Amino acid sequence: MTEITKSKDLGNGWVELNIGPQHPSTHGVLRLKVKLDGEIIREVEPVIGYLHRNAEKICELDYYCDSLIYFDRMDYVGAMNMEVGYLEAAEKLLGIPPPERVKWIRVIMAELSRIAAHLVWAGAFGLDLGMLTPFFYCFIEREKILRVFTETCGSRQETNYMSIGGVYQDFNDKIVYDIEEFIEQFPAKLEVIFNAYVKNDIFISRNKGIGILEPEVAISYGVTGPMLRASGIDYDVRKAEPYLVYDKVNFDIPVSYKKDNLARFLVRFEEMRQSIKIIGQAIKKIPDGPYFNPKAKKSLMIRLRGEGETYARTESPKGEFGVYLVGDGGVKPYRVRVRSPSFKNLSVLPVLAKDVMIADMVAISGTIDLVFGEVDR
Amino acid sequence: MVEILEESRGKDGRRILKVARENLVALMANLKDQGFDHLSLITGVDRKDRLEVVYHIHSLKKNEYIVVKTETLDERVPSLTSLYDSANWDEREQYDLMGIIFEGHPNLKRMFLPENWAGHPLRKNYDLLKVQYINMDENGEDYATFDSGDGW
Amino acid sequence: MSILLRLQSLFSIFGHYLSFILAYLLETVFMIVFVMVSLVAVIYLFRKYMARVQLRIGPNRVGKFGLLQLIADSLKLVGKESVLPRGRDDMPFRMAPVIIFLGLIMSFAIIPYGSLYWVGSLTITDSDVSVLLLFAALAIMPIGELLAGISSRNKYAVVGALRGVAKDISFEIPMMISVLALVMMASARTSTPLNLTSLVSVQFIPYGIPQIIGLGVFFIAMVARASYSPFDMGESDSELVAGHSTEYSGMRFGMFYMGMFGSIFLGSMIVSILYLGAYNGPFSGDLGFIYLLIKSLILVILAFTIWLSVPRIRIDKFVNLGWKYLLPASVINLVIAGILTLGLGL
Amino acid sequence: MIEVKEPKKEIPLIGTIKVIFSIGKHIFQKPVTVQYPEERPALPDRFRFRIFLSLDDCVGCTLCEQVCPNKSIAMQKVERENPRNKRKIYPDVNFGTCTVCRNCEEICPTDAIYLTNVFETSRTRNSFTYSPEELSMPEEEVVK
Repeated sequence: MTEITKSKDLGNGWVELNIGPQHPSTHGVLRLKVKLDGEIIREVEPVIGYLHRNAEKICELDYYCDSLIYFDRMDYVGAMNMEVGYLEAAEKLLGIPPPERVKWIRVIMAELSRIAAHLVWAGAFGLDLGMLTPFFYCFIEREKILRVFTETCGSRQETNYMSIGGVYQDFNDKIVYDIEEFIEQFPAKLEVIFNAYVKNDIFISRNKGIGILEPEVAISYGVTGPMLRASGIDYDVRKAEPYLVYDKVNFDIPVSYKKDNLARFLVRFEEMRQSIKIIGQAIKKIPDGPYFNPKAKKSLMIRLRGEGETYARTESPKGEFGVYLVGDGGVKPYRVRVRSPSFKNLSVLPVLAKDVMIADMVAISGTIDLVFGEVDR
Repeated sequence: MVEILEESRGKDGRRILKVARENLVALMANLKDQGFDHLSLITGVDRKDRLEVVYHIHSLKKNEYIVVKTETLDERVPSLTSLYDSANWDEREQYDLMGIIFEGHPNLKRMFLPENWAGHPLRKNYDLLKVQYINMDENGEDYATFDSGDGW
Repeated sequence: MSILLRLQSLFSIFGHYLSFILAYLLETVFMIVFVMVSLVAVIYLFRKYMARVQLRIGPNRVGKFGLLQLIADSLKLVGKESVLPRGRDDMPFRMAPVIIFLGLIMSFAIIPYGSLYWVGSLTITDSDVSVLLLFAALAIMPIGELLAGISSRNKYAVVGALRGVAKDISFEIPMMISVLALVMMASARTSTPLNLTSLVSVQFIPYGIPQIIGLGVFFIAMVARASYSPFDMGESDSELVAGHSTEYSGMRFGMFYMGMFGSIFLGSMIVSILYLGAYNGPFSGDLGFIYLLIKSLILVILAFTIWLSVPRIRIDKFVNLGWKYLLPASVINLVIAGILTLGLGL
Repeated sequence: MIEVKEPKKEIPLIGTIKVIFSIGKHIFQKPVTVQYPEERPALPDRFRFRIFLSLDDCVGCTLCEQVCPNKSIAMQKVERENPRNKRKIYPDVNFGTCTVCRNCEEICPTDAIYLTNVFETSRTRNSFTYSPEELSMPEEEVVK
């Protein structure tokens, strides 16, 4: 039996504690090296890389059309947004624009996927705070969206629905009907979940004024998405640099100036309502036409050659998702670089979780909305 | 004013500025004063004979986007951590996967991989056939080995 | 006629002393069986209720409606290896679950259960100071939690134990003050106000009605004693993994688990005895036990619903709540009880 | 741009009681659980999992092997009379790594390889790979 190593003495009575990588509230494999002064956290150092697969290298070794499944597995709760992000870059690089109908289909699928991703976050955030039940209501709703995905493309979560220059299968009447039915019944269910959170005194007291993120800090750390908007900056890639057909639909960007946990919570819920609004408009405006670009069908799939470099930005559920593609004229990309929003959002945690209690740090890391497939790639 | 070697437009219509490595920090400080407050992405590209480092910056207020490129032959590039906080993790990641040494970085450790991992995976000459195994030592820190024997 | 005397008369052929010894032994066995069965029932109820609130089905594979699920679970726990951490403090580590379970059983022994049709009174121990005994027995359980926390050499466990202690001292005083108000009210009517049986017998109207504040304070204290959400800071699973019971496995963990569910059942029983008139009701001579069971089950369900729908309160906010709100409220309650007793002669 | 407002402040405790009540009310709703082996939910039409290979149509062009992102498909030599497949090579599929991306179905020039909606393909740990003959059989006939 070996000697038990004594705990490192940090002086001033602090204790070093490892939270994670296997821990119920870290949403995967985040490891936080925490220095505790009693209950109060003095220093946090996130350690990541436990889910690292180096998707960028794998994409370099594959054809342009194959890389898509690795993007599915980055933000695996909102896979469609990742596909849109990659295809925005790849289609520009390869010079294969999608037909008009495909753009509308992609908008609908991306927004459905955004709702699905936010629902996962909403449920898991409740679990972080110790609220067991809303999690199930969120997942019941999410399951309806995944059912629509299954009907459209045959897979539930890692859909691989889109392909370069089009989508894999066309919409039919049943899918349109199902989506319409979903967006009709969803807002009422969303209100039930929303009220279950915000009417709760304890929920408010756990979140109001906790984890204040100043806008200057947020910009300097490259924070984007709902976290940035909750700090009072109305920046959304869908408005700032419209891709697909986001300039043809009418929606608002939710902004809050309160900068705390509750603001981030409210912004995400408002985003879900706005997504419903976008889907409602898009499903009516969908034009007829082909659902793929014939230049990228069948065996032409693997013969696409790209040269030069592109960078495409899209608004994923977590924030600004960017893909930087460099091609050297071959059938495989020369360099793929992914700007993952969760990665940047996580880097602000040491600032947010300084001098707060353990319980607050769990709530703060819950509002960052981490998905580790995307942080570690 | 900083000397810009080359200015062009990418396929997506973004402005690309190319500067020498020595002028990088000066140019970035200049751009930051002009309102480009958001360092979005740092990318290292292995061009086989040289390493290219690409910085994507944009301005939230003016909604403009600029790509800044610089090149290095000896893997060394000045760090931007003094200007942007977001450079911290990005530079660590590029050091980890690409082997670019950012001079002046306060905490240049590997981001994803264990500290003693051999090689930098995104280099074009990285040997994919050499399998490395990750183990955990007494203190909970990871380390990489080439033999699979003592894994848990 | 209590259950003890009945058993004693059954064994009377063995002589006076031996028959009493046998009767006590058999009674203890009865009680432990009752505690275990009610624990299993409460856990089953909880799982089924939680599942239905969350729109699931719940256990339904083992036995009809999953009734045997808990038997299977406990068999699994017994059969599991109990892993002992290397750096533990051995004696307290092994004792802690036993202490918790012992405190639970002792508290169950003191409760007056009322009477059932032909069995007569089911009360096990009758003492003139059973209120004091009950709260003394209740105070044993936190010791087990504390021992478990500091002996298992785990930082999560230590923080959990510290939280547990901070929680305990912040609600015990308001709880005892509200009990004091009860005893004060009862002392006007009975000469032995510290006896639980006479405390129940003087509740012509349940004390929960004149002492609604006391009822609230006491119920919150009982939920906190059982470390149920929102007051489960000591073993909050999303922050401290499992708090003081992090390092436990096998049947030792099962004891903690049973202690948790047992104490919510116990707490509901105590609340219904002290405030809701326990076994009082029409035909209480025949159905008293049933009334007690129904009242405490309603409270248990209420506690479950609170667990399922409320997030965890932060420890410093709970300490605030205890000292700034519960303590003044219980003092106000005491004053009201005094006015009611002395001024109105209720 | 819209600014999200903080929710209306409730009287302390009343809001919490409302929440407890609204969540407790769910007990009267029907559970959504589908108990899988006994009751089977209706699968959507386009649901796909198991890869099926028509040996007669396969021309051995190896396109599916090239396009498979995980290298789950490898070509195997099979002694079989097929005038269109001169090289006598057919794909086998490792279902342990297959991600059901459907690229092979998309690229196949003769539609020889396609996906079916069979999904109960449990196998032991070391035999995820289906040989070309096994791929061409219905799932029930495959020896696991």
